Amino acid sequence: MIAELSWLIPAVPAVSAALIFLIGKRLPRHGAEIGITAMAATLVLAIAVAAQVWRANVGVTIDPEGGGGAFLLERAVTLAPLGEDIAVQLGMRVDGLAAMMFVLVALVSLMVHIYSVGYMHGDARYTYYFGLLSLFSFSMLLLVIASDLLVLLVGWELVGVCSFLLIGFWWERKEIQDASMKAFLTTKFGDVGLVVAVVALGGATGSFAIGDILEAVEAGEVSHGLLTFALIAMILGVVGKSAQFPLHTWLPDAMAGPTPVSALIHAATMVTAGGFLVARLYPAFHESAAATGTLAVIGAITLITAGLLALVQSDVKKVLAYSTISQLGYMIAGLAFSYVAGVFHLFTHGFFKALLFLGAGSLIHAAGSNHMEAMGGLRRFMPITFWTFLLGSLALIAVPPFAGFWSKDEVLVSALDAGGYTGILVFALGGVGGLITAFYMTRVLYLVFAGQYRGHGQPHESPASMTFPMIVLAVAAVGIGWVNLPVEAVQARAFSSWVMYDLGYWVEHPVEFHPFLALMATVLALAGVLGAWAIYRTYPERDPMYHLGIVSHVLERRYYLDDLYTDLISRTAVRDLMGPAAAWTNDAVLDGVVAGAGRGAMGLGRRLYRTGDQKGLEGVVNGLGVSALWSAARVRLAQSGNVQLYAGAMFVGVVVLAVAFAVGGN
Amino acid sequence: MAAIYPLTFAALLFSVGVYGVLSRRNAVLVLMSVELMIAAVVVNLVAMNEIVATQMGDPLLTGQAFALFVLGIGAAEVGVGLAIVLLLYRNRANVNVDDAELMKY
Amino acid sequence: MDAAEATQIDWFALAPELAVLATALLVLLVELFLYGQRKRFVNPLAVVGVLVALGLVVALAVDGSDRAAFGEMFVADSYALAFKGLFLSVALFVLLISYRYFAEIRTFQGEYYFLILSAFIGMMLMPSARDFVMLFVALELVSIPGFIMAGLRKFDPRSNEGAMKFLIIGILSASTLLFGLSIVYAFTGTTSLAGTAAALTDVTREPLLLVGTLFVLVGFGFKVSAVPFHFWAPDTYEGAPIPVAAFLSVASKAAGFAGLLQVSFVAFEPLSDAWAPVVAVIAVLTMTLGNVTALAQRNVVRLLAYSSVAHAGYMLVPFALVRPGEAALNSSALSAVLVYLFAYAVMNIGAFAVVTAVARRHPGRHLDDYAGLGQRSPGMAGSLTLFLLSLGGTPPLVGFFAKVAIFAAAVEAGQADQAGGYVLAVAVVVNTVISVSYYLRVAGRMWMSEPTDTAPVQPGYALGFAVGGLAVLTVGLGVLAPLVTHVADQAVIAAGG
Amino acid sequence: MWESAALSVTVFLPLVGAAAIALIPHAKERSAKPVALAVTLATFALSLLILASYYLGPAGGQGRAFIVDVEWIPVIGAGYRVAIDGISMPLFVLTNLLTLLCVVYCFHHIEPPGRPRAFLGLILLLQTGMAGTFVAFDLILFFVFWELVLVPMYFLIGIWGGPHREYAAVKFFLYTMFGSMIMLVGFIALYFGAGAETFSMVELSQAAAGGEYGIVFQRLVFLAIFLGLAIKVPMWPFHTWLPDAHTEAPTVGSVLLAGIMLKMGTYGFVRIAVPMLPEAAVDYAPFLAVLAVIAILYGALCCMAQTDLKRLIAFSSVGHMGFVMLGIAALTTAGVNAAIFGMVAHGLITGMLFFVVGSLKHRYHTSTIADIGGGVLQTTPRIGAILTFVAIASLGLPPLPGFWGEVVALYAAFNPAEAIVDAGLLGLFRVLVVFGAIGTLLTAGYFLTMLQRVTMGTPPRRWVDAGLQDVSPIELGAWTPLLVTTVVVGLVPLLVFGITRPDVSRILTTALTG
Repeated sequence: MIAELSWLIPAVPAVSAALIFLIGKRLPRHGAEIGITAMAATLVLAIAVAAQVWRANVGVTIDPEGGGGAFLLERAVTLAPLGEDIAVQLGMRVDGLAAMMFVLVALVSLMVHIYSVGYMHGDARYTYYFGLLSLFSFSMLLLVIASDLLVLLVGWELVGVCSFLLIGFWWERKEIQDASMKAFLTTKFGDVGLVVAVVALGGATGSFAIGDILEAVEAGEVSHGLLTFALIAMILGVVGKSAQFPLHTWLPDAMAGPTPVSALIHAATMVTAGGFLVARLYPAFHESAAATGTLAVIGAITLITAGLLALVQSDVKKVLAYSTISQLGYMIAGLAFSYVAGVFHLFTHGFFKALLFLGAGSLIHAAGSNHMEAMGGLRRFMPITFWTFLLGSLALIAVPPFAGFWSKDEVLVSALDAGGYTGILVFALGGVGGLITAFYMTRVLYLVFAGQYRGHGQPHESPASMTFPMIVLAVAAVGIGWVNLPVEAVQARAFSSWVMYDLGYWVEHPVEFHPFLALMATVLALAGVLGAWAIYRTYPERDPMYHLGIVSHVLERRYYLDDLYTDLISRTAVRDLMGPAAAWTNDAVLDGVVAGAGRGAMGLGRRLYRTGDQKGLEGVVNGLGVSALWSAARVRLAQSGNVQLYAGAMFVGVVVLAVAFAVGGN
Repeated sequence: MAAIYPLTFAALLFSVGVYGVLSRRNAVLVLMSVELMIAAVVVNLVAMNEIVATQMGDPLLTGQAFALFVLGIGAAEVGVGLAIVLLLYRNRANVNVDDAELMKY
Repeated sequence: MDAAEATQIDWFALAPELAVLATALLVLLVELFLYGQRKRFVNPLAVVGVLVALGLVVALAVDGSDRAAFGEMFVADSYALAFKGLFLSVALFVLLISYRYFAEIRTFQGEYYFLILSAFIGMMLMPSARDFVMLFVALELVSIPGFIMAGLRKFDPRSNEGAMKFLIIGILSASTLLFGLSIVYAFTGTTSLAGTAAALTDVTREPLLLVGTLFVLVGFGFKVSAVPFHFWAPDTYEGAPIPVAAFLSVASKAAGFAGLLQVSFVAFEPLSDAWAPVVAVIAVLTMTLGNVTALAQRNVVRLLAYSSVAHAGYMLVPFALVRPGEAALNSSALSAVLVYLFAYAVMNIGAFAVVTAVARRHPGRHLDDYAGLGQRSPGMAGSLTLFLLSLGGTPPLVGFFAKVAIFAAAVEAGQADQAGGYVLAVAVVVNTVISVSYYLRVAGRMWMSEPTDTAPVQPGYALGFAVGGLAVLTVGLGVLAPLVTHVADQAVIAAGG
Repeated sequence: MWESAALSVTVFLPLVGAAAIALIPHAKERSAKPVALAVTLATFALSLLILASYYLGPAGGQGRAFIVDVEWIPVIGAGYRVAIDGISMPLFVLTNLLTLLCVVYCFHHIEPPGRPRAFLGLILLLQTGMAGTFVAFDLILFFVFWELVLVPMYFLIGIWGGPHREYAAVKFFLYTMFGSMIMLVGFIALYFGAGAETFSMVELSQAAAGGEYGIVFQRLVFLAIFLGLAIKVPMWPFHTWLPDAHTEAPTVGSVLLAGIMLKMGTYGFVRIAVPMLPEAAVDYAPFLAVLAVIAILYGALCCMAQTDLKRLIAFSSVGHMGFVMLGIAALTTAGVNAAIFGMVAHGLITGMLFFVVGSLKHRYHTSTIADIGGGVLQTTPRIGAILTFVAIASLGLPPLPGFWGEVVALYAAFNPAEAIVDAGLLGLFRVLVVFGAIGTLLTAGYFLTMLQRVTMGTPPRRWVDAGLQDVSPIELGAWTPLLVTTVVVGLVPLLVFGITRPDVSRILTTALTG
């Protein structure tokens, strides 16, 4: 059975990374071929494994009481004994979730590999780049497959470093160095929490194996307080890695890296690791209301704030970055209420957001700038990019029947079902978020593709190596959502049962499909689209519509109200007030805090070193020496050179001793 | 005869010697003061031998014998001392002990 | 005892002393008939004599039985033999050091060798003496030649001055000692050590008696240059010919300790609980003052002088641990002193030997003369480094095990609930660190700074052999510490009549 | 024969080599290098043989093997007792490996004033001292080796060191000497405290387990021994000798100092302080832990203030040893395992760091970050890459060795020994875990800053024009083994954990549960 071979899935990229670093330079295609072949092989394996899990999980009927029954394959070898009865195990934990991640990671990674052949063509460190890509894929897959929290931590840190190295890929430039540092250190800050959590869980349950930990937790062997402590600590890690409020500020800066990297790491895979981790330990989180509540609140705040920020970006990648943060917010919030909702959104989002980034890359490649002012009218020059980008945007805007629609709907529904303050909060903000999403994506579409080309240079369609991956992902963006159709016609809710860790749980927590609710969401989305359309339709050159005489005049008049609304609400309220306000808080406050923390540590270090170490401790040590010499200078004066003084001293000594002696002696 | 008299006498003699050693600048006088101290010792030994021997029969008259040793060796010491003083005089044309402080600290 | 047995004499027991005596006289005689360069051949003669004596000591040790003479005023037991062995070996090395030095001064060689040999006779009598009279004679026999030798550089006012100071302080302390003895005699009525001990066990402790014992201790305190009776040492060492300085800082100090051992471990042992605390104070004062003053020295000989004062302090520590009737404690304290003396002799003579060699080119003996010695003559510098590190107590050199012995004695006492033991141990630790800092300054000067003149030091065969041999001993006795510790452990004072 | 001779030969072979080198005539200075290389190579091969036969032999990979127990100084019950067990083994092998690589490195460069004869002689002397410390099973013998290390290192720093070498050397010597002397007093107290008057570590441990020592006695003696060990480690606040020593020392000096000598202190805790004074160890554990965590944070913060590469790495050692001490303070098998793993990791990684920085200093003639001015990745790409790798390894990136040491130490501190829990200190230790974890963040912080300022960016003109030479074959030869070992040990932590665990648990169970 193929799942037994799952260990090959991370192994293959690892080998390819090693090969690229060792012999890549000497190969005709400078190592790219190794990476692509390896990822292709990985993808095949991943699909095979996924298929097996599918066969095992989907469509089996289970009685509500029985529970269990989900596919789970655990294999482990002891990597090292740590203490009396605890060890770290190198092993694999293959279940629906893992299989799903395999497919996602492998596919996106393969696409990015192919895309990069064109995008990075002619770069000085081409081979190094592909080596890092493979290394990253390995690390990510290791994180996914790990059956042991320590090994998972290994993967977790490795992806962090790969991200650090890839963001700082062009390390000559200062701001890029800073961006990579900021990314690594901010996530590392979260990792402090994760490490504590791992240690705590291991300490509480006496094992680092995820299986054992979950069993122990479900059996209630872990005190509730300790569990909550560990989970909250872990959420800190999640917040860092998945760029949640308030640790999200690193992700936009991370856009300094090559665009394909943004697509792979900062959209589809690494940033979703947080969500994955929560899903991995879902039974544990399910035990602690405090933890899930925290998740919900954080997710809600993130999705709305990030969405607002996306409104005021002129850099296309920045827009996508903020939208990623906001979508991650949806995932985290969704996980708070329903396992499936979060995981499903993670899945679909991976595809279409990767697509959007690749599209953005293609645009930048063509226009030679990230800024949308320098674009415009690109539809004519690069049709494929346009269409794929459009599909991706629709998926993100969550227009039925595109992928995003199904998953986001799932989140909102589960939030509503769950109810309670958090539920309502997530539901409400999620709805508004939908509107905002639609607004900014439409804005991007108009600014980039509509109207005349405003930039310099000769825009052109990207080479096949870049368009092909976009097409593939576009297909996914359209169709991938259907794997979880709520209708009984085909295999209903296949995805849900596919990724489920415990079918019994699935029976207890069915997610209904509310047509009305879906409709409302769609309407909101469309409202956003309309608002944006109303504003950006005419930007910036004169719209031919104006020259239709009375008709246009009437239209103009008819649009007074419209303009009023849009002016007042959309432009003024949303874009000019809330957006900047959010932006300011972000840059000034949060970012200030993060940077300030760094500077503060530095300053503290300096002060500590100068006064504490060099003056204090050092002073004590040297002081002893100095005082010894000082006393030496004094004492030697007794040696006056005059023999009679010597004799005197001698007799004084005798007398003193004699007295002491005669008195103390008896 | 009570032991206290000779003891006190010797002690006084000794103290005078010490005073001389500490106060006299002339090396020869210093040496003579030393002789006083040694004399004090001799007095002690002889007297004590007399008294102690009567108490616990000491056939060998240790004290007396010891006194002889002391006298002999004391003489030798002072002899050597005078030689050194002479040397000092030859190099420095005076015999003041407290001028001799080439070496200090 | 009666006159009959008092006059029995075991000549074999006296043989080593007699051998040295014969040599001394022979040297004095032969020197008269040698002229100019030839005079220096009296040195080998003396060496031969010392070797003969050493052989006799070994013979006695092999024979093993405790022998006595002069009505047990003189005893040749394992303790005495151990010391005689030490003294004669020291004599050997001192002679080797002296050879070239005096051959180059070309004055009073006969006298010098005669004096030093007679001083050694005194030393050899010291550990055998079991009677205050004999002890006093031995002490003076060590001192008086010392006075003369210190002044042997007649042309050098420093030498005169040193001799004068040595003399005055010497005579003072001698007479103090005598006065103390006379008082003690007043209470005990005997001058034999064992007799004194017996008499003191159940005596009412009148202040006068205690003062008497104190005076006696003071007399030896001068010999071992303990604070505050140490002032003469630096000046005298500086003025004296370097070989003589070596002799004073090692041999006569060792003799002083030998005497002090007999006095305090045998004669005054019953009163030890009274005087031991005082000795403790003296010990701490001595080591601290010596080390701290040494820190400020720029003249190497003075530096070594103060360091030898400090070492006297270490060696006084075991004396402070003596307690009436606690045989086990006292014997381990005793052997600690012996071990330290052996080690100290080896490393300190070594240091002085190198100083002698360097002083041939740089009579100033200033620290700067040693700059870059490591490049000029690595052998000398290496050996001196060894000696200094050993003095600092670095393993595996012999000085380390000496320190261990002291620590062991102190801590054992501490275990036997005298907390003072621990205090003394810590005091030794702190002082060791201080001392290492100035030893390292010399070592650093030799290796870490550039030489001021490049010509290598030419020690000559005798001196070179001495330095080499002592270096080997420093390491060898360190690694094979049992040799020393065993001897020290075997050496027990057979309290004579 | 092999059983009895192997260890002694391996330990003293370098000494013989040193003597041989000393005998080389001044004219043939150069031939000192091959001799030293041959000696260290042979030593390393021997230690590998020992490692092999430790597993294949009767020992079967645990317990003491190669035991030699000969009377040495019967009077004070000190013997020549050497042996090797799972705790000593990694450090023993590491010692010989690092020394070998240092000698190889000497073919590339020796700081002025050159003089390879003296330099290599001292290195070999040092090797005997270090290796001996890890296999001595007699307190006096242990102490002899322990102090034997000081002298050569003093001269290495003092003769071949930087501008302030004499100050640094003397400070190093005196500071350490003071500690060890106090420790010696402690040893002797152990000797008299136990009924059986002996210095044999094994018997003393048994005596301790048998409850020979009263608690007050234990507390006193532990303080004495603690002082000696803590200064060597060095634990905060006894660390001030270390930055100077490391900064001034020549490259291989720093490598050995950081790579091996610091481990002697922590090894002492595992081998002597804990087994022989168990109850005191339990009493002092919280203080050790607190000091350790202070060292972690303090070291990291001080690193942020450093302008000199070597000094920065020196302070980073303070932090890393803090993790080691935290593990030991937990007094559990996991903790001590982690500690030993941390020692090995720190030895490999920090040793490597000092190598690289030394090479940078050799090329740039400065180790001041500002003067190097960045762009090393451009001027000398390979060195830059290696520096990046090692720095990332040193900040504890999994799966490289640093990570295992740190995270397992944290785990151990989260679950300290029963006795500590009974003392109601569980909470304290768990709080310390959080602070320790924060330490990892700070570590990452300063190392990345260092990388940014040194390796990244565009280099100043003068360095570009200088045409600096990239890694030389010799350097590569000296470094590759280290880099490979680092990766392998990281990927297969079993290599160390497997060796240490049985003996660690044996020692702790006998010590803590009697």
